[in-house]
Amino acid sequence: MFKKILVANRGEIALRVIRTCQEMGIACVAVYSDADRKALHTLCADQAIYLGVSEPAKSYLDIEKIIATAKNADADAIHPGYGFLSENAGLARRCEQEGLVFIGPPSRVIQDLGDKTIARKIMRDGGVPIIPGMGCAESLLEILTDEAGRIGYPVLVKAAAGGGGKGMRVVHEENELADACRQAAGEAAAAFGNGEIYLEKYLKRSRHIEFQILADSLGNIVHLLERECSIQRRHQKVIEETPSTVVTPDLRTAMGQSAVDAARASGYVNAGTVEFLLDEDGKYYFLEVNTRLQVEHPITEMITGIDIVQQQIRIAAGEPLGFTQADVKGRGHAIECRIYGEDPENGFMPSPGKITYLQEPSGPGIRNDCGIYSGFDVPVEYDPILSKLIVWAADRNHAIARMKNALSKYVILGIKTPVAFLMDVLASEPFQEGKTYTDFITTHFEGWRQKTDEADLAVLAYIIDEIARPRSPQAHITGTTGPATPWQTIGNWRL
Amino acid sequence: MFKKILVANRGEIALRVIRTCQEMGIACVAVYSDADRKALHTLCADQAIYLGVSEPAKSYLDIEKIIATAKNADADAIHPGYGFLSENAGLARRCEQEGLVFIGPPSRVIQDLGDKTIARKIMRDGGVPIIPGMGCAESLLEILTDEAGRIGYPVLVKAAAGGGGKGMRVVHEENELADACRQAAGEAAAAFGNGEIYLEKYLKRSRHIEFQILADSLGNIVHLLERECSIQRRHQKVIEETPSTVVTPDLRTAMGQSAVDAARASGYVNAGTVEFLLDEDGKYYFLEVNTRLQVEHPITEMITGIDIVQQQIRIAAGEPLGFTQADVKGRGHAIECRIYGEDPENGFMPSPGKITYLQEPSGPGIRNDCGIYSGFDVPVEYDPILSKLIVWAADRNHAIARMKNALSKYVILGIKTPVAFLMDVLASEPFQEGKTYTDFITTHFEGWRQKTDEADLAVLAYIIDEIARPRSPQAHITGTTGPATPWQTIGNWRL
Amino acid sequence: MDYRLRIDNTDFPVEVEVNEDLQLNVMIGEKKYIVDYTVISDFCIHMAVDNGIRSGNINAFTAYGAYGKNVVINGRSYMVQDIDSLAQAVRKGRQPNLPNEITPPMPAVVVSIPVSIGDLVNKGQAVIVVSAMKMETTLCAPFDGTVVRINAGINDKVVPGQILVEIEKDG
Amino acid sequence: MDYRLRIDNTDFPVEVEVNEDLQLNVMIGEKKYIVDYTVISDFCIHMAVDNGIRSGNINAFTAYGAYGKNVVINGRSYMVQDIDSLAQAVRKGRQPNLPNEITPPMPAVVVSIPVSIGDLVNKGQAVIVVSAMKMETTLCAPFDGTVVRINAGINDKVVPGQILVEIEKDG
Repeated sequence: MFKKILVANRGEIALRVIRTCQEMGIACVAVYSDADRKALHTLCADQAIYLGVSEPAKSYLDIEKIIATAKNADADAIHPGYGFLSENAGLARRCEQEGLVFIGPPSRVIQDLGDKTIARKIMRDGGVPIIPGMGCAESLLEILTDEAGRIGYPVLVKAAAGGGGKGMRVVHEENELADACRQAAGEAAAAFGNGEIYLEKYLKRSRHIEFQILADSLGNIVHLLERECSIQRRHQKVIEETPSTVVTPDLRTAMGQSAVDAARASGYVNAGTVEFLLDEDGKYYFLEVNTRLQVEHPITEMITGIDIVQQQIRIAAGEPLGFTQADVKGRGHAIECRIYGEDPENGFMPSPGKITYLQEPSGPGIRNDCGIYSGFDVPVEYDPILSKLIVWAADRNHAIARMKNALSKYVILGIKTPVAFLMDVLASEPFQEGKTYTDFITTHFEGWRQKTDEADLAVLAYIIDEIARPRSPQAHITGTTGPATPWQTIGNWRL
Repeated sequence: MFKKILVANRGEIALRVIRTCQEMGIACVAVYSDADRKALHTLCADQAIYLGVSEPAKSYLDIEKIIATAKNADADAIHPGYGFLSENAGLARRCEQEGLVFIGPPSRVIQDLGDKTIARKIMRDGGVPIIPGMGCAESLLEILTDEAGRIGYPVLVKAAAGGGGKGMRVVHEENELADACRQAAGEAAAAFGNGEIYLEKYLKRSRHIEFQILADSLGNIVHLLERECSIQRRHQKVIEETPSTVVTPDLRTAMGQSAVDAARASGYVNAGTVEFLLDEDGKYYFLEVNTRLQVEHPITEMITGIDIVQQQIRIAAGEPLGFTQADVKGRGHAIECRIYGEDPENGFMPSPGKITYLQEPSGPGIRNDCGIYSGFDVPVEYDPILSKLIVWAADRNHAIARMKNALSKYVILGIKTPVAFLMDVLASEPFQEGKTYTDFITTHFEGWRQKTDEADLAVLAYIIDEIARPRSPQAHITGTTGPATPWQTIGNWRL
Repeated sequence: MDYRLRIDNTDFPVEVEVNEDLQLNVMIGEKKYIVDYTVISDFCIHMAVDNGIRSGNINAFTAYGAYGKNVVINGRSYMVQDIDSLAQAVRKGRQPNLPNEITPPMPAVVVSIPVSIGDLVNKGQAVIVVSAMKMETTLCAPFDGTVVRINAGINDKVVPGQILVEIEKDG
Repeated sequence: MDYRLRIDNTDFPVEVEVNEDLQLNVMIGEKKYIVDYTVISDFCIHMAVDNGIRSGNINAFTAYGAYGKNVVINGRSYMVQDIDSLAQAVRKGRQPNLPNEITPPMPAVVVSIPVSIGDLVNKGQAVIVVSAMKMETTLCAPFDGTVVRINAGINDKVVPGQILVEIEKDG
């Protein structure tokens, strides 16, 4: 087993990986940028090494810096988390060259599956159902128009190198096609340095169902059941749950087998996620493979009892899976709500800044994977995810009730969060009935505003706060956080 | 189902019950004494009603006040938690008379099982193995001496009305018997208002193994597997775990059946715990039935996925158990550490006082049932339990590693706690090997002192704190807690 | 004691007095509340609120922020402003984010500035792109005009209220 | 800068200086540490400690208490005392819990007082019983003597350092 792992990430996911390393008795090295000098992952790792300025390209995305830091720190392996370099075949390749273990699939697999059109070909050849559409990227509008006609409108323009909803456009009629292709290609070029696009059939009222897979280096592959991630905003997941309300045991077996087939067809090793779209007729189609730990992996951990990060590390160390498909059993129901720093009343606009006060919910069946604390300044440079609130309960209704209660106890002062929005989604009839399609938020919660029936209580609290406290707003703004840095402080002391 | 439940308790267990009520959509009423005006249960319930002065007899132990408060608040039912009135047949009887539902067994069952000698008779008649010993209480020394001779030394002098280790003495030789009986009777009279004693065989190197049972009012009874609670100080449990390292599947089936037999023999309804001693030969003996929710119930919840408080409420409302013995399956391993306010370097002496700062551990598989917060003043009048740290993991080794890591992240400033002691117990060879007998602490940890190998770090922290902070100790002592009460504050403002 | 408070766009006239039991009697508009409270910490106030129907226990969390007092109750977050001090702030010219000015909607980093000083721009034309938490936002010209000043450079951190590009109206 | 600190019964002579990289050079006895630190909150300090073998990241939690500064690191709790200010406190007579005085070992409530003023008591005889968190502790006469004062009543809350019963030594 590894002696030391470098965690090439930040925030809640870096902490998640650090925790498992510490429990396994493996030393862990955090890396940090200027913006993250006081970040929790910097504080909680066994060792923290400075990478560079806050700009991602000069710190968390700088492959050579990460490699050099790992070698200097005598790390055996690198865990990339999600985002940043986690799906970068270049980092995996450099690790392979430098004798470091990349905790993820081989670089070739990342590269193949990172190109959507190559991935579609691998899956088709492996017998995995794919969405009707083109086999390779195309730039000629004439050919794209022909293909769109053949596929049938509505079609989806997608970036071959895509991800995170960028370079994606729905086209309902032929006369919209040219513009959509141009915009998508431009966006893709800007986001991924690759403007290649292709067309797929657009599936209306579909659900996003994904299967967690684990594959060891000896060829053993299992899936850890499904996750339904249909509740999305800007093509990013907001609420995930498992099991899905619509996946029957038979469908679970079939989709699970397809997920395992997908892993086998691509030569997959380590943890990954096979994403499918499920249409209203119960037909499912391969969407993509995420070749990394998924943000929503905790809900699978909650129902299966399997620590996915620990499995990733064991697999990367060459150990065989210690269990078979028959050993994987789901128990109860788990839901995750992503707590972003954003304003749901204002187009989910980012809301970075200082967390004046934080109080996390707790109790039976509640897990909060959290990367912030009272006094932490949420940087403007990185992903807006603050924490992931996860609940487990014996059944879906109890899980929903538990999540609503937990959200109502979550206190984050200083920046905007979607806590109240999430409470309303969970309480809504379509959610409670399991009518969770990918257009859920636009259909049911477009232009959402927070209810005002308890605003009087906020007025009372304002007044009591005025009456009960000394009238020095400054004292409140600084809160419990000492603004001192070692330099300032030592400076003063030397005078 | 009930509309409103009064929780006749305080601290972490009141919060535990309140959480489940809130998740079930049942309103909950907290009661509080003077010392608990700012206690978490007072703050977090839907409604909080003042009971009286801090002295337990005039607040939490005052049956008529509790009954009157429940009726005034329009509560349907009373949950007694553990301790206080939870095993008081009088409260259960008064509830029955007043048309309130007591969430626990019928008063007659509490009364029968509360008398150790009657309980022994019920169990013997019900085919449950009991420890060799006397069938009824006795006060004549002559008869006690004869009985001790018949049982064979060492014998245990026990209070008939006993509990919590009070009125209990181990006697190794006949000449110690008279003194031990006198002391035990005196202690029992003082503690329970009943000085009756009897003798049992004393089992050396035994383990404390208990089975959680659930019995509905329709006669369905299941057990929820065992808990091993051998690590004790002053006959009070400190660490509990499930499964036990020595309970084989066959033994589990046999003991579980005995537990169900015990419940049936006593006419049990609701949740309860059947305690056994297990000797080195694998023979087990009935010890007692705890006719209430047990402090350590969370470890059973962690491995079975069953919310015991929710089951208590459902059973009390007359619902049938929704599952059978075959549905009860344990998964993984759970450990609980009780965090008392006490000083393990000084005979586990109580340590009440102000919590200057609290930071709770969190992460996958970690649950902290906690009754304190930064700034809370732990009262001198009540039980020293501050919180229960519970971990779950796939196997015992991982659970131990997780617990050690969680303990090392637990920060409680202001009062003494056994966190460092617990870390050492978990790291010890006898614990890791599962050699957990009821004499564990006296055998391996008598006169424990905290290791000093990291004391230099404390010195460094002291110095940095001096250098980096303004030199006003007062600011540190008050911490983040506003000392204002509404009366003081309004008073000032009126001037 | 009187207050005039605002949450979102709703105004709340408030009258407060202390009653004989040392509780607060609060009138919010026409509604009357009787409130017992306890200060729990720097950020938490416990209130027992009686408004005829007993509504019981409330934990309120409060902190001052840039635009008012942030109050969180039962998972909902409110920005409560004192209308009187707001008015004062406006008189002092502190009101941020006037509609016709090019200022970021959140703290952000400047990604690109596709215009130069002296450029003629049309209403709706992109003049500066900022990024926060990996989301890019394009700020556009509010009217036809000429770029007269650019107050930020690429990679600068900018905040709401800061005017990034100044445009002189045509005509 | 020099300190003389005490933890438990061990003394730690300390010398501190700031090096050219603005880190602290700390000598504790013969051992040398180089420390970078960051103040995280009122109660938390982050230290990167280098003592030759890189020992890395430490989060230390500190708060003043009645008997010194409480420091928690890696689950262990230390009471760190400044010997110089301790000595001062003793001169001012603030040192609590002298062996020959009858004072509770923890904050407690008085349960019973089985002696009266004027009683002759023997060394080891129970003179007052206190209770904390449901555990009773009996305080006994430290020597043979006469009870001359009783400073507490039943149900009184008492704290360490408070003399509950005064006994005049025989002879």
